[in-house]
Amino acid sequence: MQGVSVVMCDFSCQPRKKVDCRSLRKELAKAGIQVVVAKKPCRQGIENLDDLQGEKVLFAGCPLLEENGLYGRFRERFSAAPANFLDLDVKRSILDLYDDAKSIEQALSRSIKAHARILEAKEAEATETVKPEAKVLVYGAGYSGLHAAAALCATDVSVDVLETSGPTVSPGCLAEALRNRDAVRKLRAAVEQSQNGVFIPHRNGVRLSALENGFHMRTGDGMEALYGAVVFAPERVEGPCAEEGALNLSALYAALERRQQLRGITAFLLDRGRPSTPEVVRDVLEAAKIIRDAHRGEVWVLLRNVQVSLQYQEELYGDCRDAGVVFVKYREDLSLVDDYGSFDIAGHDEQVHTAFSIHPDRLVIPQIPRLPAEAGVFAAALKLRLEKDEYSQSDSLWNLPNDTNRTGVFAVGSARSGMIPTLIRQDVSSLVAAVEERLDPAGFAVEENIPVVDADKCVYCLTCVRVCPFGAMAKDPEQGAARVIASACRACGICVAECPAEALEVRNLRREALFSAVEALAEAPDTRPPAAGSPAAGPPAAAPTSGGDS
Amino acid sequence: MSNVTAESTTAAGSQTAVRVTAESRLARLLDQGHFVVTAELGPPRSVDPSVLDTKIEYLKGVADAVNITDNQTAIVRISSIGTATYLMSRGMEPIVQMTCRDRNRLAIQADLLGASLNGVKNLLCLTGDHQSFGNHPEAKQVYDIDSLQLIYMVRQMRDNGIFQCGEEIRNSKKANVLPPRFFIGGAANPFAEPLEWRVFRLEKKINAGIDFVQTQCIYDMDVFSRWMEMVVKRGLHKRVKILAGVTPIRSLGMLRYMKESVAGVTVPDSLLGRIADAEVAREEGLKFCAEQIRQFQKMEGIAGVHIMAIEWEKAVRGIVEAAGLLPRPD
Amino acid sequence: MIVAEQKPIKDIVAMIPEASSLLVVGCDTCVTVCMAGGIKEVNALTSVLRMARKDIARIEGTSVERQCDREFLEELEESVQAADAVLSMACGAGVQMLSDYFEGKIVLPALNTLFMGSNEEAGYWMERCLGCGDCVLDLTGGICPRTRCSKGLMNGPCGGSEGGKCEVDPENLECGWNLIYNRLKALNRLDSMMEIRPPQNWSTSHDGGPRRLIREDVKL
Amino acid sequence: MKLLLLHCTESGQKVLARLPQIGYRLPSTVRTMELKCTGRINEELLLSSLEDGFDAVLVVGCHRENCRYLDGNLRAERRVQRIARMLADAGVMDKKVDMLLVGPDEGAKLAARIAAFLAPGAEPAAGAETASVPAQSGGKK
Repeated sequence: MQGVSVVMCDFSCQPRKKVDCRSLRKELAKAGIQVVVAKKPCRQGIENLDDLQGEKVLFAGCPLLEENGLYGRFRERFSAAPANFLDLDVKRSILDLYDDAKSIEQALSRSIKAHARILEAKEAEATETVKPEAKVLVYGAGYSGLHAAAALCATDVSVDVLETSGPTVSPGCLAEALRNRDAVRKLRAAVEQSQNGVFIPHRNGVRLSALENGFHMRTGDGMEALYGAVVFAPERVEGPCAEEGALNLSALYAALERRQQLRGITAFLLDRGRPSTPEVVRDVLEAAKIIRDAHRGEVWVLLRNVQVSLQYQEELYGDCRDAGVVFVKYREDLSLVDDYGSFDIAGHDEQVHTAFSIHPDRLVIPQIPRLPAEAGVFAAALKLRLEKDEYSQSDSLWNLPNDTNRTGVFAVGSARSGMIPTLIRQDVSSLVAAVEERLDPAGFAVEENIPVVDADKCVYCLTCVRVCPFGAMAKDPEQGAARVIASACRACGICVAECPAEALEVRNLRREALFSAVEALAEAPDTRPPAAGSPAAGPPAAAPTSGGDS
Repeated sequence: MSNVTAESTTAAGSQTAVRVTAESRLARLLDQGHFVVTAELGPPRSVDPSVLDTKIEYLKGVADAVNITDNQTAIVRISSIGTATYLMSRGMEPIVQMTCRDRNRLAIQADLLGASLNGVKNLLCLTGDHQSFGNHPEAKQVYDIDSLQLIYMVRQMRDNGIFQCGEEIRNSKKANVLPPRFFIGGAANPFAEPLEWRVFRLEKKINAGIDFVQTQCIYDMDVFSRWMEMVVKRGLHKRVKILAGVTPIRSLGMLRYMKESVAGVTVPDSLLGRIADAEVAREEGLKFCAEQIRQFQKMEGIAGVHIMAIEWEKAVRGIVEAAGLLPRPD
Repeated sequence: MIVAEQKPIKDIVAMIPEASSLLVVGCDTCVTVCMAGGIKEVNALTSVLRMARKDIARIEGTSVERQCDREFLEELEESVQAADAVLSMACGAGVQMLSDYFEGKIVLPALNTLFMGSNEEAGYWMERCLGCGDCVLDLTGGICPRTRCSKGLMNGPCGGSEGGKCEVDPENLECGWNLIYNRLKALNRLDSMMEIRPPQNWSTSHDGGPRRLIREDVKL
Repeated sequence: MKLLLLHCTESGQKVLARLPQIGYRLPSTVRTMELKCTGRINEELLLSSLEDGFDAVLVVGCHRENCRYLDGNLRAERRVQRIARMLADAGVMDKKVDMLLVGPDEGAKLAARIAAFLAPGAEPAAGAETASVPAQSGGKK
């Protein structure tokens, strides 16, 4: 390993565990690695390293150096490209080691050799930045989609809104839309009147494909456009009731919208089969209040198993209790007799332990809103993961609230969580920040350890395309091989592990380097006899359980 | 019958003596050491009983048991079991042939139960001719199991009272195990390639569980003798009753056809010459057949003859008579 | 694509006879794509065998483009001759070609060849074609009844079709004829389902004996 | 008993870094190798590690639903299970692979698993420590 030099802290901060640098140097020299010891680099800096040879430098130090920005300065000083520099936290190894002086050097040399092999295999690379397309596509012109579009338009970003055939307002925001009738219209108007917002009808299928710097869309009408980011805000649609004559929530809201008189008894039947979501409950209670107050109607809400996590749910309960809505927590044995659109409902109230029976003038059975099929197709084209309940956000997504598994695609509204107006408003403001960052004209850097495809080895089986959690692998018909969409890749290495043809490699940790590093680790002699099992400080309950040689 | 179970509950492959005598007349005669005569009867292709009646007439009192072919050469005919039942009602003992081409293991086992219920005692297990030779060449074949597996399955049914799946053959947990009990036969072809493997194939069938074997029709006595020598050398004749197969020659054309077109049949040129030179080929053929049978009687290890007079059942009586094998024992 | 899966490792370990050297040969075509016998699987199996069969002094792995083509097998001449036994990680066709090409060697299969099918999603393959030699997809909306119907019916669906699922596996298996019905209905071609399909000519399938295809025009 | 810990940069690295805080030191026969995500670990890496001389490989990844790369940990877990089964079926009794899903604060869990790996049937931990003698590798390089 001629090309690798090691700079190592002298660890004078560890008085009890001195490292014998001379023997370490000797040990590593056998493997052709030169060691330069820096004295107290964290305090005295790392300027005096004149006898440093070799192109690649492995710095063995402690996290303090990184925290103090010393590595950065070191790299600058020696103008080391990322491929020529690797830092190794040997402090942990030293702490882990033993009072026996010799073993520290052996352990360190083992670790340093393994990392030197990794560094040796690191390839020089150009720092890749991707300049994104300047436009944003908002999928969906529902409550949340319009919010997002309006907010983006206000920041001088060019926005296309793909308007689906669904309702303008999805269940969950029905109450909000009704209470603030002008809000949706105003949002729409804001987009239309801004210089940079355009509505595109979602007709005849929309095809979307991923590019390095964004997304390419082609509509059924033959319109084509390029986008740097996509906001996924599909409108969810409530299905019809199975019981003929009963209304779903959307139908009830349409009646309210038309200012139809809803006198007499209105009964809401919730939690049939599946527990109702908080949005549904919210819409129901809001409607109940309107019916009570504006229509002087009598309202019964029959429920069983509402998800009670909504922030303001208790408050709403309170409101409705004040408004005189009758709550009934029914038992499983509820009987619903359908007499040609007129219903007889009888059951047992679990809370007050009495039987009840009603004959409502209208029965509303809220349905669980679903993602329309075309939105599912759109999501699939982007390799967006639709989790349970068709949200596009996985539990393990960690970054910003709007991030999806596909870099460059952001979710708001029903695609992200429940349709809670306050949450949507919060999300939209963080969305604007995220999109601005993504569309920064200066571009954004791609991950360092992205995979590379060996087109000669690739059998074009598309396994990587199928397994990539981030939709960062695509097929490349021109090359006849898989292609990495670097801007979407998060460098996890899953595709490299899965590739059946071994045609994929992590750029800076090639198979060979990794394997020889493991080999180096295995080859190093033990620092203590193998019989020494757990150290004294080991867990108290680490009693041996099974036999075997040791 | 009880001795069957006592004798042969050991796994197939053990050297069990043939003792299914109590019910099968064929087995009894073989056991008593008679040189038995079996013949072959091809069921007709319609439900007209007159053809069958005529054939029965030809074979009655001549053959100790009669093989009923099972859709021979893959041409649809009256079923073997159906014909066998008819034969029994006319006082004859059938050997039901069962092939693997048309039935899977479910159908075969069900048919065997049915056959046994109707009194069938003898079974010949065959693979069956490929359907492409018959009149339904487009049919889907079954071959769920092959003849070896069929033999083993029937043996397991008889001796261990279990179906192929391992379940016991009884109607309820408390009921008695009542399996079909067959005198199990198989076929052997001493003339098919590879020749040296043929004896081992017979041995494999014996290990699987056959009690008797009927050979392919023999024309080449030299090859057959060599085969029999190997059989005797390996002691197989003591483990299975061997019936030598013959097919009387009707004409020179038929012999030529057998030589050229039927796989697994060898016809020596000397025989071809003899028939060609004969004044009346048919008579020479019958004479040759009787000669063969007399030779078989002298050969070690041969327990009988199986006469396959294809669509010529009429000729059997003459052959048996000429071979000096009439009258047949009871 | 031909889909195969690795035999239980127990069986593989047991089938390898006493030998002093073993060569594991993968195939870079179908079985690589279905992740059963590509170079990656060769490496993994070789590793396991080295640990499991320490009696064999040398166990090595390699892979060729296609084991079902003689020309690619030439490349193996040296390494096969140096081995006592060869473990093929190709489909049945590949194993047989290898065994024909190197007649004097014990050639063993490491895979069970399953079917011709599609890769539905990562880790999920499905049978799509029986290779019956008499395609009827023009009549059935592009869905093969012989393959996708458990009974291979031609005039289905039978009474075991419930809720779009097949009675053979009502949880996971779609009724092939239900799919055909829906497809034909969408294509407005249901009338073709009303025709009584006559029994199939199976002689073009394996029932007619092992199949060969001879193209005189190409042979010339 | 040589043990290789293949761990990820997220929970795996963090839990290792915090081991000294709970007073646990990695035994001398344990080596560690960091990968960005345990999803990078495949059959080949596991098996070649064993062939290189490790007696066991313990993959240390994040808890379910907590993988930064969505399902790298689950993929690793399934591969580890598959290889463990394969080794057992092949009759390889002297090599082991296992997976541990941990959070950054679950050092004790990791330590217990390592101990279970290293001291099967041996004396309790305390005894082992007193018996420890500085190793001399002598001529072995």
